[in-house]
Amino acid sequence: MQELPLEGIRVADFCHVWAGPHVTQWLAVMGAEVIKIESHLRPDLTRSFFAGGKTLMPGLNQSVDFAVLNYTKKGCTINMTLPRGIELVKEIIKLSDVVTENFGGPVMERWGLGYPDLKKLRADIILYSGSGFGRTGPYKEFPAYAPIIDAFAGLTSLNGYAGGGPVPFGVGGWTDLTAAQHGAFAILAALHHRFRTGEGQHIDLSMSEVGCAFLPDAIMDYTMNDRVQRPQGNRDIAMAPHGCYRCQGEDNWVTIAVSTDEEWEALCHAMGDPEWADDERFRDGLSRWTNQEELDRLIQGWTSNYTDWQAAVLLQEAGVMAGPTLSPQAVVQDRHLAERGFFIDMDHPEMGKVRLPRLPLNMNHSPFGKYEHAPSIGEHNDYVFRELLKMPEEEIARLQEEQVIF
Amino acid sequence: MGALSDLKVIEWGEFISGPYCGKLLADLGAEVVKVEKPGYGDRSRSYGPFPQDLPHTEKSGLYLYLNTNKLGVTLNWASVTGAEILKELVTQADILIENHSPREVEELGFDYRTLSKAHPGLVMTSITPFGQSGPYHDYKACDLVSFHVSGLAHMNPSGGVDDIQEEPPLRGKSLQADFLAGLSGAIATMSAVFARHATGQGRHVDLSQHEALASVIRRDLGAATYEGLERIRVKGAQPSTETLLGQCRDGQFFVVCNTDRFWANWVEVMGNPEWAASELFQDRAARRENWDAAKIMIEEWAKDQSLGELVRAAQARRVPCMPVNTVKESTNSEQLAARNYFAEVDREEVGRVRFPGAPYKLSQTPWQVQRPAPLLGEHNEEVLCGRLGYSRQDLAVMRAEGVI
Amino acid sequence: MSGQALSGLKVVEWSDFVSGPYCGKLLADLGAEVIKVERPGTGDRARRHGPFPQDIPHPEKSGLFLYLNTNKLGVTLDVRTVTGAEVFSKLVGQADVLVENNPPREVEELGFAYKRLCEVNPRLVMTSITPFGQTGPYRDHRSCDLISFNASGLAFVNPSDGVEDPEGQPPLKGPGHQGDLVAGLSGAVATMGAVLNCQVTGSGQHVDVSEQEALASIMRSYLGLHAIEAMTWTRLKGSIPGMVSDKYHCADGMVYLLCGQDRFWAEWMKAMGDPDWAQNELFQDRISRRENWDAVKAMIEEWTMKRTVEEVVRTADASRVPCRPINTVKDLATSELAAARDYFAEVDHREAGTLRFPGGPFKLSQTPWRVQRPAPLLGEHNEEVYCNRLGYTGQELTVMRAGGAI
Amino acid sequence: MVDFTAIWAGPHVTQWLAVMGADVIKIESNIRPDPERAAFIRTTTEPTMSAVFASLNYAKKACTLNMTNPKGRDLAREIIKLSDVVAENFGGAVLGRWGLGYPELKKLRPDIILYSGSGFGRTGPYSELPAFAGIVEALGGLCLLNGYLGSEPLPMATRGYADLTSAQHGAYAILAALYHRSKTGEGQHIDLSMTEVVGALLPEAILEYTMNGTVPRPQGNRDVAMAPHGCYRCQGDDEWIAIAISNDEEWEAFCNAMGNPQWTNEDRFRDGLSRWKNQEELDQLVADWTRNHTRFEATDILQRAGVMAGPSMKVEDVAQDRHLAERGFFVELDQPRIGVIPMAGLPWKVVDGPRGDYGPSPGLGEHNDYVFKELLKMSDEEITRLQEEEAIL
Repeated sequence: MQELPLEGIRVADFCHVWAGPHVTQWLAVMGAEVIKIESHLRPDLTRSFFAGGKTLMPGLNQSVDFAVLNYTKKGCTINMTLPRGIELVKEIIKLSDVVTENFGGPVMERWGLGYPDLKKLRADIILYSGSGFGRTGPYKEFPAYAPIIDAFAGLTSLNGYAGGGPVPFGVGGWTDLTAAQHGAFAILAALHHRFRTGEGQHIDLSMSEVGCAFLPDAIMDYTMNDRVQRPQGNRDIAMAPHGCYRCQGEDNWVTIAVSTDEEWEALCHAMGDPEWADDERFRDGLSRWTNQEELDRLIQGWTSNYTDWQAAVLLQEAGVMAGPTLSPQAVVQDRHLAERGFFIDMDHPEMGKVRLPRLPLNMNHSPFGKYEHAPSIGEHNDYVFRELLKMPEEEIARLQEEQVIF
Repeated sequence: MGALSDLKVIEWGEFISGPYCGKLLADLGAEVVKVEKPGYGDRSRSYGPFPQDLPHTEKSGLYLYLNTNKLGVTLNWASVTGAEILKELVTQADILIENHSPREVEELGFDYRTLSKAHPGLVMTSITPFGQSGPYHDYKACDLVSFHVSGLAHMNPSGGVDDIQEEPPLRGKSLQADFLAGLSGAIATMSAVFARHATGQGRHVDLSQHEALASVIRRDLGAATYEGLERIRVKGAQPSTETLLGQCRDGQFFVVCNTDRFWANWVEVMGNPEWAASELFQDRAARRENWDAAKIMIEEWAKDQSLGELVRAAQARRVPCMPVNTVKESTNSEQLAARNYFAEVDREEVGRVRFPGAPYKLSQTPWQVQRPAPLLGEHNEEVLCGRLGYSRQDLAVMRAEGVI
Repeated sequence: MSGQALSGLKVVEWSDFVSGPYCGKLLADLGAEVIKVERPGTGDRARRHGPFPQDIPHPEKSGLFLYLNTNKLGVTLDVRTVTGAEVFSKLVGQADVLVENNPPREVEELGFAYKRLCEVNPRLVMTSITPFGQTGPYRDHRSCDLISFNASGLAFVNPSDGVEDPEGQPPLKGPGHQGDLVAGLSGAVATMGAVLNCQVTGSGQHVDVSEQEALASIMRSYLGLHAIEAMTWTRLKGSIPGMVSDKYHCADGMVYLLCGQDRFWAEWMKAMGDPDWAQNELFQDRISRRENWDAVKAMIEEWTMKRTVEEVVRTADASRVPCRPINTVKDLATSELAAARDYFAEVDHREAGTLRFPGGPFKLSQTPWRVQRPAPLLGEHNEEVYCNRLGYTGQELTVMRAGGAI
Repeated sequence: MVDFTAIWAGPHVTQWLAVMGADVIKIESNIRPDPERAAFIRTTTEPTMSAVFASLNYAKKACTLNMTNPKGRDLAREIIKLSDVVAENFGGAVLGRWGLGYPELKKLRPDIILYSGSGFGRTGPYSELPAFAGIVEALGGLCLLNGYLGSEPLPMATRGYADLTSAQHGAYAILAALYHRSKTGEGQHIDLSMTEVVGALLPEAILEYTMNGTVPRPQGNRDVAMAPHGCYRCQGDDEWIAIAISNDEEWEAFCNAMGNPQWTNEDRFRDGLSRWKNQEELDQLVADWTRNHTRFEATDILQRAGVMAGPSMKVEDVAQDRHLAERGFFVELDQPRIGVIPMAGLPWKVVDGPRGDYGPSPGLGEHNDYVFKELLKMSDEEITRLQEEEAIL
């Protein structure tokens, strides 16, 4: 049994949808006890998301979205519209190290759970607030979803094919998850600081600022050179060939990137040194880059005789950067990920056996972390109210009747 | 005091993934000593953007952004002396971040097994395209390849092209894959640091960029495993339904209507057009079915609207809607200004540069730029003489030999 | 105003360390436009050799480099890349002179053999300065100052005197980089010969300078004596011919004094007050004096020891006997002579600050030796040369940089 | 080219130009011949053609003019009118006293180039002092840098090191001036100081002082960074080899070449820095190996392995070196009354081209006829009269 780094850390988790839950998911997998606080009045939105959009949802506990964003957490239901509910939460917070939330506005404050209030409950508390635009500034209450943030930060304007206009970024929740990971990192740093000094703090994370944090080259090209970059498709600012080429079969593609003359020679050799490879236009990096359109056409002429994997392996063995374009289902079947145990099977009370992706956490050559199925709504009420808050049966029963625990 | 100001980190990393991991630590106060090859230095120094497009080792925007708050030394780790020094540095550190190929690291004798013998408490974070094990672990990759191999490019774009199958799968904005790997690496590193608090034992963090990216499409992977859902690249197959990238008179906007409330409010923004009342759009299921139709109607309306007014109206009704900004517009946005997001450094050799600042604000231990990215070998003397006790004469010999 | 002697002469210097760069410096200091081609990243090896201010190594602060590369334009170029080779031929195509000191085999392998280059530019004067020249059995031997000094016989006869038991000591190389500097110097003379020749004939030529020969040429009198008088030398004390000059200890230092020749002997004896011992026929003529030199030196030193350096020098000057104190470089740098001739050049360098180093060793009345610009920073003139002269765009520069060509 | 130079530093200047094809007319007289004509005469029967002179004056012409005689000076003026360059290296402003200073020469020929080489330059406090190589080497700081680690200053090897390096700087300056003249028609006066040449060859030592105020001392055969870097005793009588190791690869090659003796694995020689710090012991051990080989064997072994190494050549080794021979460094000159002798050439050649324009060194006044008859077109009577008047002497 590997000792988990966050063993003994408790998190009172108000996060919902994507960007928030993924933060606490990292903490949970690292061993923190994450208590997700919902209620039937306000279940996490993803519980009702259609997983990919085929089957209709038979209830709150079978959403794949929820399952992949909330595993290893505990779930309890408290009605925050009632003062007593807020009292209960305060009890939980007293026993917690971290409180997390990603509401669209100052909801915590309305509940009397703003950072100053929390500090009174527990002096060294760490409060994490994730939001689309941060907790200050004119946009602080704007609702935000990943694609909105992408549009605002400039990511969308840079997503697209060379010469074409911007197209919506297809990776659902990209910025939710990159923001979430920044959040997880910030919380760990804050815990580290508390570990040394006993001091807690408030973390204010802005998704749009995370979006910009990943666009420094484009942003600095503007701040330095006043240049506004446009979509570059699969192209690179210097490498050529550098693209995605059609292969044998239905919608199969392989990517190839060549960064040096050596790699270029290796590529030509792997392609059986076609005549055109000696062409003046492709003599050196600069000319290859200048004539990449033509070059791409010719390379595709070669790749189209192979399956994506054949081409990829041929080139990798020659020392050329290359890889097939995998679809999600292909990723699921990928032998490399399989061998590294990237997918884990869980038994879910209502979904049955589910195979879900881990977090990219590996230590000392083995997968790392604690993985338990995502909680059904209120699944751990017993644990929370009996064991944790040590409440007598009858009080719990009463609170249930009063729809405080609900 | 920075949150991590007691952590000593050696960053033996190139380009983006390793250095971004190091930056996250350094910006919160960790002492990060960046080890670069003599001469060329980090690859990001050659990448740009450069002021006036004039390449200069000390002026690459990407480098300057990625290496704030670090100390910089040059070291030819392939030489005996260089290897010696790197080992000494590691022995004095809590954390080693590296993103070299597993084979190279093994050959140089910097693998975790060897290093942890001298320093059992060491946390070593290796960030590589495919991780330390598995059939592809020696494969070469870059941002493009990783993005495609992990399934992300296959889902990009989610619309905006007529016949998606005619277009190749699309890597996102460049370098995203590298940044993400560095970020995941930083979290994993911190978790190893916590494990060490408890046990005193170090760990080898094996961060596979492949997995870091695949982890991002977790919902689609889940859908594939749980519902056997096949993602194919045909128009409309993408979950882009209930969202729209639309064109106004004077620019583009993006709107999300994935709840009944958002839809209702959006219809108000459009001035309650009759078509919106049709049962084609009555509930989410219906709207998802007929989203293409909805799009056509919305775009028909939007094309005469002014972007500013449209977005303001939508925000007033709390509909998630934003203009599709270029980085110019986002950089100049009132919101980022209000949070004074942008950091700025100004030094003689480099000039004045503005770049993204803290993605998060910590109330007690602020994110800070305490020193700009190091010039190549700027801290050789401070680190090699100051900490490892070499003499300046020794430095001269090492320089002449190309060790530093 | 006459401009400078070599203004208008276009030189490309593809050289490393000392020999080639000194050749280039001699040309540049008289006004030739010298474009120095350095390897990207590490640059010229001299950048790694001191002295450095405060002894802290820094590629832009090497005294040796800063001295050897005044007045040059500096570009970075990896001629081993295809792009680099392309750019290099363009540079050479526009030049009158190419100065290089790379291993002959390497130059051929890279395709820059003179035959190839003069196809591009038939007027090109290519000067190759290598340890053993372009032909002969040692052509590919590896060498450095130490080896060349020994290969030329110079080290064997050095030191000429002053050691108790020369045979007990190894042969001695000259201080600093004498061998490399002399080779560069011979290269510059030969280059100018070829340049003037080209003005007449309109065709360039490949000048082959061997450092071994450059140094052996300094040994010419020894070699002449060996050829004509069949003389040979051992390192036995006093076996070096013609030691009629020597150093003498004074009360407060040392002087070097030359009084063996008949024409100085009488003068010097008079200056010393015609001591009796001088009448002894052991010392009557030059030959006998040389044979009894130890006695001569002892007698003279007995006299000088009683006097200060200044007294001895003044006495010698009065009787026009060649004599000077034995200086440290400090004495030289601070001497009234250097000041009177204003010999030292002072240059402000952006990185290294104000530098003082030797100026032109000769003065041309019409076309002065001048430091117009300090040694270039690594790649300082990439834009000026590549964009302004060869017409590359900034964008292309970025591609070449990322590809490692510049 | 009118050549008033004598001894070493001057004649070597004009020698370069002569070999490059210039018509150099050396002006001496029987009362004032180039002193080197008589240096170390041992076996030759030719009292005015010493080996030293022969090695410094080939390819020139020589005539005798008595410059103390007004008519002699007039003749000189006539020759100068037909010349492009005048060269001198007197101990003082002798030319000026003869009325042949730069201003006067310019009147004779506006685009004339005058080369003046001297120990301390033609200006400044020492401009009239006599100088010899050893003197300027001492003054220039070279002498105090030449020597073994910690040893006293030792006079630099070859007599005339400063002479010959100055001479080459002089030849270069003249060529540059000719280049300038070819473009602008303008001549000029070149004032070269041997002391300053010495300084030009000690940049790193001088900058060590001007930058850091430290005054370098002799370092023997050591390098600032390389180790081993020295001269090691070999088999045979006073035979040595020079070896230099600049990086770890070369060190390994070196150890392999030596058959990896035990000590090569020792920690104190592990890397460049430790080798450099422990070079004293290291030198001992290297010498133990070289001592068992001849310097040529050892050179061969090491160069094959890619290590910088070379025998420390004695003068006669150089004279017999097969490499120099194959490259034709020694030019066979048929020296009248001495015979065919191999002379050290000049250190450059045109690849697949001529080595240059070599001819024997001139006897005293050997070319009087050429100068006075052919060049100045003088009649025999006139010449005889001037000889009687001791203008031609």
